[in-house]
Amino acid sequence: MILEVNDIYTSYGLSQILFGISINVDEGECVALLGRNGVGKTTTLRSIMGLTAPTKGSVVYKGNDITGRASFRVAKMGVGFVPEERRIFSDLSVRENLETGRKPAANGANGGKEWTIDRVHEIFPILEGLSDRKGGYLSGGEQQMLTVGRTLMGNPDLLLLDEPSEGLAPLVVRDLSNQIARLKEEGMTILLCEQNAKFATGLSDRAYILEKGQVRFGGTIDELQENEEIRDQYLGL
Amino acid sequence: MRRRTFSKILVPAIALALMATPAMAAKKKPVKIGLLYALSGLAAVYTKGTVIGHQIAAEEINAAGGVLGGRKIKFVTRDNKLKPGIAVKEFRRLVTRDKVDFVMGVISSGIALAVSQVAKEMKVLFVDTIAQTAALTGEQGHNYVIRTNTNSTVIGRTAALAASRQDWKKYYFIGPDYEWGHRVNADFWDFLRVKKQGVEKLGDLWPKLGERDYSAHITAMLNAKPDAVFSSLWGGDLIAFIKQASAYGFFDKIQYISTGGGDLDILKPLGKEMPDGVMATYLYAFDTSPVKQAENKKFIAEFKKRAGYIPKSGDIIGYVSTYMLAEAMNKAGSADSDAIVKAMRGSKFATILGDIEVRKIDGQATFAYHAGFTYTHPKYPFKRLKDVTRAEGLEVLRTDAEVEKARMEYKKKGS
Amino acid sequence: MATSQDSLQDTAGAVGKGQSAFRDPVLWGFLVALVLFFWTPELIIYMEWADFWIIFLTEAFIWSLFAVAFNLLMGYGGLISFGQAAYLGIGGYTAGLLLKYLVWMNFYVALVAAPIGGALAALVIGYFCIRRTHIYFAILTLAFGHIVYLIAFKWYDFTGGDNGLIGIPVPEWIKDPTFVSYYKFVLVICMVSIYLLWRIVNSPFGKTLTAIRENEVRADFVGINVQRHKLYAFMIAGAFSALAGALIMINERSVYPDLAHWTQSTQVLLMSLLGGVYTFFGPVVGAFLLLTMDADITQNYPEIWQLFLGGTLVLILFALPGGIVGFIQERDENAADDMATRMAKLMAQFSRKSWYFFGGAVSFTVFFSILQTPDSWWISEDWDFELLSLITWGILPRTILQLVVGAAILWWLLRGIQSFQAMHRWLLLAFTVLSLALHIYLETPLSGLLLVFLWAVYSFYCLFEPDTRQAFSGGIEVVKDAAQEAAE
Amino acid sequence: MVDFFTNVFFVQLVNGLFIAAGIYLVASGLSLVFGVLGILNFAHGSFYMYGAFFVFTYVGFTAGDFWPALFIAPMVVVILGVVMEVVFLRPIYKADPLYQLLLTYAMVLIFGDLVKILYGAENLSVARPEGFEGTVTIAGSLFPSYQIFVLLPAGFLTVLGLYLFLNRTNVGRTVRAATQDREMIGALGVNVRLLYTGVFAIGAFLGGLGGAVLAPMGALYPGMDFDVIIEVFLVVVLGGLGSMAGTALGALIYGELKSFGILWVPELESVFIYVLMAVVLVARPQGLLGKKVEGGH
Repeated sequence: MILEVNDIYTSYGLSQILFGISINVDEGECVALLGRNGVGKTTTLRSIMGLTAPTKGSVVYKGNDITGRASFRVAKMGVGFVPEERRIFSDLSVRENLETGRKPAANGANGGKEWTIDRVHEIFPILEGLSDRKGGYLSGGEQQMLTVGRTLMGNPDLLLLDEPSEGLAPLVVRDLSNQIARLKEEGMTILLCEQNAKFATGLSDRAYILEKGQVRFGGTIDELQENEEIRDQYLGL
Repeated sequence: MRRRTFSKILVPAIALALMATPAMAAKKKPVKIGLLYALSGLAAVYTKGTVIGHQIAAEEINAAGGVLGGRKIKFVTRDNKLKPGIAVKEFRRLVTRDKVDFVMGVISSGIALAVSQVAKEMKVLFVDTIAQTAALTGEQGHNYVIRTNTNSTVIGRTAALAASRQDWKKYYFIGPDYEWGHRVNADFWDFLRVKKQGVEKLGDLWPKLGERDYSAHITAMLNAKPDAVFSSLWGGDLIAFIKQASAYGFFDKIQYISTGGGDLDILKPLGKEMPDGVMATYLYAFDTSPVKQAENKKFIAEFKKRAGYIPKSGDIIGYVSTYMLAEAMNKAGSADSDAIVKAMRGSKFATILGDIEVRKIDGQATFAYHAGFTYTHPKYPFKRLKDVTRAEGLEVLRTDAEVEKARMEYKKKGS
Repeated sequence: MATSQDSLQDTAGAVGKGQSAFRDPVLWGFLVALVLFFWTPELIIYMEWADFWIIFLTEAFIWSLFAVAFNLLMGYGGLISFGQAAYLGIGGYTAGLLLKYLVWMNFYVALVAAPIGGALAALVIGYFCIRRTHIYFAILTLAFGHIVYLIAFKWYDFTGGDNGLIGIPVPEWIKDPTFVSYYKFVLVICMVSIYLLWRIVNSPFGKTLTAIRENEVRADFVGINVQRHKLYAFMIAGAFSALAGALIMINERSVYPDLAHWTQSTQVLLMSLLGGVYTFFGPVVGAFLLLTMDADITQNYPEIWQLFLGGTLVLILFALPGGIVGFIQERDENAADDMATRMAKLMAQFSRKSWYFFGGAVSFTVFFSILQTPDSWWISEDWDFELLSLITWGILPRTILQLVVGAAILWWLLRGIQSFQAMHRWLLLAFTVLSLALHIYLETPLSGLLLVFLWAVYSFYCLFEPDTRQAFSGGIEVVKDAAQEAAE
Repeated sequence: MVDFFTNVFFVQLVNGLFIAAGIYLVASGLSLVFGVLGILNFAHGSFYMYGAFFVFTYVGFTAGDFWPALFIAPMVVVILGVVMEVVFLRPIYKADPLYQLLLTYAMVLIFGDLVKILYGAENLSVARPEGFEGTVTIAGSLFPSYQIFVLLPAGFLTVLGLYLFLNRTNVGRTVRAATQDREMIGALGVNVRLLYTGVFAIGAFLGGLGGAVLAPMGALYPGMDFDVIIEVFLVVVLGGLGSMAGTALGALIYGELKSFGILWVPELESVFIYVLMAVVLVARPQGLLGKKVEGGH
């Protein structure tokens, strides 16, 4: 088990968002967090990352309790976070954006393969030609790829992906899907937040469904596909 | 329970009683004098020493038996933060809350004018010690204002008198952009034109107070190629100007006339960086200008002990003016403002700085003023002045007729 | 802080529910205060306290008006103006110039002209500023404010330059040597103005303004003309600030560029902050507190008053982010009450004993400040400080009275201190004794500072260590739980 | 006419550069700190003042040894800055920007009185270093050698140094990234707290350096912090808050405007710089080279 989230409660100021979320992710797995807008998916990721500390419960990563640790420490332990609105540094060039993400792997080399700019280019070839362009001048899809690439440069063992397909054209989403699939093949553990259930189920092994800050369903993708009631109720498929 | 409560009253009561000190003294009501200076910020440089001067004098007087047959002098010191509004407020407070008999102060012309107007309204004497605008006792003068210092006219005219003896023809002006600067420059220029024919004004510059970089001003003046530059910059501004100007070789080409530049607050920090041959004016140079040398030495020693430095002009004014007021009170037989005014105006005083008079018409003291040229003194680490022109107060003050005329004009303009 | 807005709006609702103005308890509060303060000078004169206190109150009311006007922008509109003093200056100069140069000018006309001038200036400046937000708004107002200052400073022929306008003619009755008549004049004007402002913030306009502060985009979305509302708020604040400026000018019979200097703007900011930004009356409390501190501390330690001021500011920012009144309101977390219930709850939050303490603390400072007033009835002329000579002077009626009152206050304090937990008792006791000692040995009335310190320490523990709220026995637990339930 | 260009114009142009270099030295630190931390630091003027006063102390101790003071004085200021950041600013980063602004204002007041306690209220002065008291001739005009050989290079090197630091080093790149999204940079594994302290320290160093370099050119007195801070604000706001290039441009405009303003309209020179600022702010609230983000952060 690489990540265990045990019954966390999180709030922003006075408004409580999470009411006891428990999920877990195994090594090499891709797990999807599904649910409509505003059910607490992003907050769950932020709680794991230490950006918004949970008030109750614990987050255990590789056997270490990381609840409420500063986000940079969590990142250094090997958790990579790809945020929702992409949040690339718009004044920095593509290359510089990638460079800011660079840091050594948490425990020695990442399976013998350190992420480099070249390797990022291999996965996202489109970025190669844009190396000197300012981040702010990229299209949505390019920005999304850059964000993922930037996080990969930090040699994460676990990748938290927040709504990667949001606001992208269908064609770009397909590309992105392939690229994420390729990452998974290379052995990356991924926790994927999505509203776009189709996109997510295509990539994931297991899924959780969130509603009003609580987990309503947890199981494999096959189980989810079979359970029409759940799908209707929470995903609106 | 009752016993515990009782002990709770008793304990603090005893504590209070123990803190009480059996200080039995003074039977007679002291004469309270308000001191209203800018004690914080920029001007504190000047006023701190003045307050010490006041205190030394008061202590000497008190030790010798006080004034008015045994009453001690007591100061109530207030800070006006270099703002006229606050000065007005504090003046009222000194009178209504601290119940002072009269008020001495202040630095800055604008503040003096503001305070003087309240003094007039409240009929309480205001003795101006440092602010030097001539308007205070001149155009806007009234019964309840007296100045125990020189004024801008004296300063400007003394410099003009000294300058008229040189063969400089073309003048440039630089001064801080407020009442003082405009006033002194005008006083200098008006008097110089009377004393000397054919002088010419090339232009004037008004840097703001606290200007940091004078390069542009300096080169603008260098370009105009005047014979002399008259400057009413003071304090930090003057120091900055001299340092920057000497780097341009300014003083090799142009004669510089600096008001107040002969005082220690300028000469000492500048040290060797003060160029030779600058014409600088001053009221008091610790060992040369005073008349009564013995008293002066005593004062300098005492002042140095307290403040840690040799007294400047403003410092001795604090000392001298306290003595003048003490004398006036004794003469008046009262600490009442009206009585003091009556006793003071038209009277002569023998001070360390010479025998002077407080004029009847405007309550202006007639201290002598000096203008000299800087030179390197073998003994001191800073420049001293030589070839000094000493102008007695009456020589360079506006005459009674001139004061009357200025007052008339001011009245006409005001309404 | 979020809750205090709710409660504000709620009070606003209570006022606005079609009730006639005379059923508004706040109006009655204003009237009572007006009557009380109107006769205060007579009390001061009867008690032979210094006339200074009349001057002090005059100024405090003017500054209260200025601070409340300013807070209309900051607290209700979320617009932090760093150049509000410009309107003070504009008001002062408008009325001053009219009176000085137009011989036929009527005093009251000039006084009315000041707020009009202020509103017009605010219209022009506001037109450029209100589109900007946050720090940019602050800087832009600072820049415009400085331009106003520079105009006043530089334009010798018109404004008198740095000397200002001196000797502005005012009616003779203002020059009353006891300052009473002008005090009453100012009192009435300020009270009426502050009440007007109170009506304004509780009108639909005021609520819209708060809505804009909360979320500008949302307000825009519901169809509120955000810019126009902001501009109106800016003009209202400018008008009342200018009125305050004119009152200051009349008080001093002169006006100086310093009135418009940006440090005055920070002064009023500080008042609002001290009293509480998100409250209506907070700035009034802040104005009185700051002026008290100014009268006591800054004047007795002129060399280090900035240190005091800066230290206090840091203390407020850390310990009392909502200001003093804001803090009290924040305690009252349940918003759905009317004014009376809220007051009752507020009272219930303290045990009776802690009221003893705070009552004692206030009386203590008042008592010692009176003792310190020279030539007051309490002190014979020969003695600087009567208590110092308690033993040697013998038992005189005055001294006995002093002892009795002093002991009663101390008893109050000690009695009150019992309601705190051991640690806090010592802390508060230490503060009290320290101030007392300073009082006696430095002969300084540290009243303002003492009060601020007490409040700050108290609130620091309450805010940052919720557990220690239990330090206050009695009602507080119950109220807290109720509030929590309501929130969930 | 030729004479006008070679003498007047050229001389005032260079003088403008002096003014610009001086103000840039101080302003750059403020701008950097605002860009990264989002805090408009009123107390930056105090750093400038302390830099100057520490030079005075050092020169006094070593009897005239000026050059090491240019490094040592700012380093002492850095200690002050770090203490201020860690003790006072850290707990308040999440608060409203207004509170931060007021906190730094409170620090100005505290620093201001401390300097009086430390140095007393007297005009002080630092002598120009040996060999730099005189003038040099450039293109037929005389210029002070201290300004030419110390002030201008210091200003220029600061521009260059900051440029290289921000654009060519890893830390600098991270700093630039942090100006845009500090939470993100934290999630990428950068210790933001440390970065903030570091940036604040650099800002304090630059402020102190400004004071140190300018010290021999003027008088030192309590209150010089207030005199400088308004001008620094002006320059930084004019150029664009948080934009380093903007600050340089702002300083240049300020310097030249002042220099030529004195030549042509000496009475109004100090007014129209404010008018210019107001005009720029009205037309381009983010300043000349500022980014289009409204609201600071």
